[in-house]
Amino acid sequence: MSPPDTSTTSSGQGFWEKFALLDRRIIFAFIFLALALPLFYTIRQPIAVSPEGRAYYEAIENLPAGSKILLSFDFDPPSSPELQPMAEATFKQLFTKNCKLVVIGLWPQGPQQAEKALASALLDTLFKDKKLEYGVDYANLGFMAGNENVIKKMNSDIPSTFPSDYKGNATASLPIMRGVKNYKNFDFIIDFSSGYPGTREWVQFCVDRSGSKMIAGNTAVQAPENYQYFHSGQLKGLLAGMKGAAEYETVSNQPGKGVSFMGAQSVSHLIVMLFVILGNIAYFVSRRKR
Amino acid sequence: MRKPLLAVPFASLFLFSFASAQAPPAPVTNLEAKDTPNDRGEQVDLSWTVSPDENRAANPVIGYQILAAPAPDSPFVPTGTASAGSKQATAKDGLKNGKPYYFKARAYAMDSSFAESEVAGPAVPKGQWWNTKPNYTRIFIGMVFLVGAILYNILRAKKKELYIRPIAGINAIDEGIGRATEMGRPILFVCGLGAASDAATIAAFSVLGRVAQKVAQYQSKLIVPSYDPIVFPICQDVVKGAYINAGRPEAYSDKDVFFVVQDQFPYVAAVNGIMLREKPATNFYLGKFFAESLILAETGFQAGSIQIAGTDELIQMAFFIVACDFTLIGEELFAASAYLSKEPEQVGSIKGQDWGKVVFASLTILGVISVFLESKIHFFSLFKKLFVAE
Amino acid sequence: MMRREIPLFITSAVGFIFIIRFFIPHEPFGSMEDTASSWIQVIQAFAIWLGVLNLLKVSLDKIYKKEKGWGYAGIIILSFLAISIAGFFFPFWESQSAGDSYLQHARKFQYPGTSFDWFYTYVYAPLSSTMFATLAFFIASASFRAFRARSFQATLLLLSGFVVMLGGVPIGNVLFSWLPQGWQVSDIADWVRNVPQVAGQRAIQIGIALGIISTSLRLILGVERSHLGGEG
Amino acid sequence: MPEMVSITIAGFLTLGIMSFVYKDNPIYKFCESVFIGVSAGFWFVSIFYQSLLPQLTDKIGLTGELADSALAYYRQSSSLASAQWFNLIAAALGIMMLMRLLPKIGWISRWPLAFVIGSIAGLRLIGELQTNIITQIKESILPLWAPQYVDGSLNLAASVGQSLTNIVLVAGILTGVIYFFFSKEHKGVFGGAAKVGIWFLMVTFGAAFGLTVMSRMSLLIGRIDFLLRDWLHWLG
Repeated sequence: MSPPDTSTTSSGQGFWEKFALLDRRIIFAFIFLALALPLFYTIRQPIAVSPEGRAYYEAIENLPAGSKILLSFDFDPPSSPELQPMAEATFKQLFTKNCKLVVIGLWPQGPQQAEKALASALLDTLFKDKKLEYGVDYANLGFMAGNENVIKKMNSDIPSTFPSDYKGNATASLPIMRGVKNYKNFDFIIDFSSGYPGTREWVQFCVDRSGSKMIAGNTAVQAPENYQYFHSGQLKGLLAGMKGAAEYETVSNQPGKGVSFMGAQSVSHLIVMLFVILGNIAYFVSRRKR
Repeated sequence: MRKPLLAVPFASLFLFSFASAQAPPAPVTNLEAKDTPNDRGEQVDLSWTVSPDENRAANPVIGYQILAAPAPDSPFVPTGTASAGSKQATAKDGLKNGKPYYFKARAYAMDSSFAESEVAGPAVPKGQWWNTKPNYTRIFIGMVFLVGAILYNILRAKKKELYIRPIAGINAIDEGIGRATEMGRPILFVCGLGAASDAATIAAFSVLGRVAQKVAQYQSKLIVPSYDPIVFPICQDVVKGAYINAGRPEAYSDKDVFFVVQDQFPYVAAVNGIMLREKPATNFYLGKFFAESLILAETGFQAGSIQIAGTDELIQMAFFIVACDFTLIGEELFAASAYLSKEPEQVGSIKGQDWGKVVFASLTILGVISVFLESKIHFFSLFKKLFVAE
Repeated sequence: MMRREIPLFITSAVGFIFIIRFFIPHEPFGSMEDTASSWIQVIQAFAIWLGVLNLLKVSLDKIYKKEKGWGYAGIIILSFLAISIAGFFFPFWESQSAGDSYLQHARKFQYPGTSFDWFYTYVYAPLSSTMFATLAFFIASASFRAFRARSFQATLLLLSGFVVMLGGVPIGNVLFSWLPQGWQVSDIADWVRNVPQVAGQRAIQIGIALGIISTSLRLILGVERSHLGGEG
Repeated sequence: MPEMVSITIAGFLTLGIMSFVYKDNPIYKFCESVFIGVSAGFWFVSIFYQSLLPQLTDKIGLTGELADSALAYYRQSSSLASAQWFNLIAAALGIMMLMRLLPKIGWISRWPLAFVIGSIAGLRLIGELQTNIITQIKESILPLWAPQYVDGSLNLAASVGQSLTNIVLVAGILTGVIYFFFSKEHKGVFGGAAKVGIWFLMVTFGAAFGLTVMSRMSLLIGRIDFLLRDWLHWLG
């Protein structure tokens, strides 16, 4: 399929003709400013919570206290502005409910991101007194290569898929992993993902095959692909991008970076839309002249 | 039988309870044990009626533990757990196929006191030879149909040429090659970030062969930077083969089909550089693409190239549609590869896939009708049961 | 034979086991699949190494032959060596906690505070994040250039993009707060996302799924051989 | 290294890559090369410790890292009963993969490759059928008249709304599938349906693009936040 012709020939030298061929670096400058300046101010704006976002929060809220949760970190630093705020807020909600957390990563950078999110959640004053202990309350099993194969193999044997944890301890020796054989031993699965392997593979090879319940945090790019799984019930909740993080922070009443970045989002979106509108005016004006 | 590994963590669940001894809870009742269906064995399903003390205010039941033994009077060892509220669990620790087991369930209260149920069993864990869940049956039928349709059409395509409708992007491919020749600038071909086994990459190989052959005939230059170390030598083979077919093997150079790096953004950084330095007349992006799609397409536009894209990655299609001159959407990429190669295997596959679509559409329409008529006509209620029921 | 038939046979056999295993829970297929999965984990790890070694080979070649840009190839090699040394040999200069064996210690190579973690946090992460972030600029310039109402199709593309963009940020609802309850911009955006977009995606997805199924089938049956390469 | 120096290095690398959107330049090329090298090293080391070491050595007790109880666990678990020797085969296959680097015997890498491809083909054949076809048929079977009840009485507006939604969904899916039908030319009624299909695809792509804008802006916000807050301390 061919999109509309992009080479707008300009014979006249009017403002709009020139504008239609604007040097894109001018747009770049506007975008940079639109994102940078709002960070200096706090922009108050109401944040509407989508059904998927609310479902995500409620799915966790409805878990029995002390549930055992498997979290998969399938993203790398570039996606962390979107996923890290979600992960931190999720950890906090889970620890509040005394859940036991087991973290894995299908991306090599995942476990490292998980450590950073855990560290920030554990610093929270809420949990200082709880004395959450590694190996008992949470564990990080590290990265394993093999993509969907790893997901599938965990369905039959998790300790053999991850023989040792991130710190080099034998997985089977961790108190939290005692009695854990496969997905059936987890009450819930949470996936933070920004691509392949990610939520789609988890749905295909874990949810569809083991019947586990799962929610996911996705980048805004990846989310559209996975909405269908939310609608079909294969996912119980879904957070999409920075807005999802802001929604979740709003619903769970723990405003953080997600909420504060939304101001810059609003301004930059307005700038992009402004350029689209001006571009269309330029297009129609120069077409009429021709 | 294995040591009772479970005892330790289970006890740790109660670390926070300092309540003084209170009344022990009532046990679960109606405990039943039977072999888990549709599994490889070594598991037994248990179900019960929950303890009435789950919701009492003082010292409620907070979890269950399953114990197993080879005989009703031999010692029972833990083999599974369940949280409060659950009515079933699967016992799996230490069970062996073909041996009878007896089971007990313990209801644990807040203060670690517990009550044991009656003994249930025996149940003999064993593996099954066929998964009888309805969805598995559906998948099996679907698979048999599709495999049959594709194979039948491949055989048909071997006997005579089958019709595939022309696809808009295909002419653009030849035009793009012509443009490069006229302008005396090279052509850039990116096979994407997929592995050699990805359907999109395999389709890209076919198109690459076609492009390389034309390039060899017109005596222009082709640049193929590779991402995957396994896709890389295949690209070399494909291009070399095309040059030989075109009768100009001497024009092929290993330097033009090269390996870059196997990490997404470093790869993009490098290809960006190639585009701005070599200024190709036409860029092909065929195969699997991820976030880099728009960076490539915008940089290519900046370099003044005509761009033709095709991918089976849902999200990236949108970027290619917006930023490229021609885009093969999803399955169109596979169809284009079949159309260009004319290989009966590929053409037959496309035909078989079309049969699949006909069945998909028919089932959807029948299904929509059946939602209306299921109460009136038996056929439709049966249909709905077959396709919609769990 | 060794070069073609055996690989084709391996592909068929493994593919067949993975399919059979889905329908037949009984042993030995389950164990066979588990073993195959373990092996694949190892093979794929080596495949990533292959990519790395290939890069080194190409770069060293460039330096050796003093090709154009060989200086940059040198930078590649140096950066590679720096982070690899930090990863493999850091225990020599970072203190070992009591009771750890050497390997246990070495495994903590990416703990916060190690040299490897330094490279990850201050070199790798900013570089990859920034490369990815340039997309913000490109998505703006692409929308400016291509979102123009040149035809009916292009207008649909523009409108749905516009509505979803506006509905995505809180300010959208603020600007159009005069719209009736239930018809707010974010509601319309949600509807576009949940109805026509889901429909379009499902149609595309089905086509792709069929394409992948038939390619997989050809691979398993050994009629698709392009992945083996041309020669031999 | 002092935090400030580290952050300054990160800041300069950030600006170096960003400079590309203005113009290709030597500083960008330098950053690009550092990036390629560091990422290769990152994978090289991570794969060794996180994947190869656990998979190849730990399970069979070569490294002596695992407690006896854990080893006993692995030995007992049925799928690993014979893992000791089988893992050596895996290592051999892995090394065959590396042979790709040597032109003369590079063909041997086809064996492990064939192994991986077979597994992926088998998995995808079933997986795509299950997740993207069978489940999607089920999901596409929607009532075209969907009465909505509020407190037991029919709510006409909501019913019409839901019904329209369902009709649009089913129509969109069917016309979209027709667009991807390759055995027949797009003419007449069939061509008309295909045209409606392409409209749906356009809306889909527009929405996908619009949704992505936020994601991409997020990435840049993350970087700007780093530059202004962590590096320059201009933000509180």
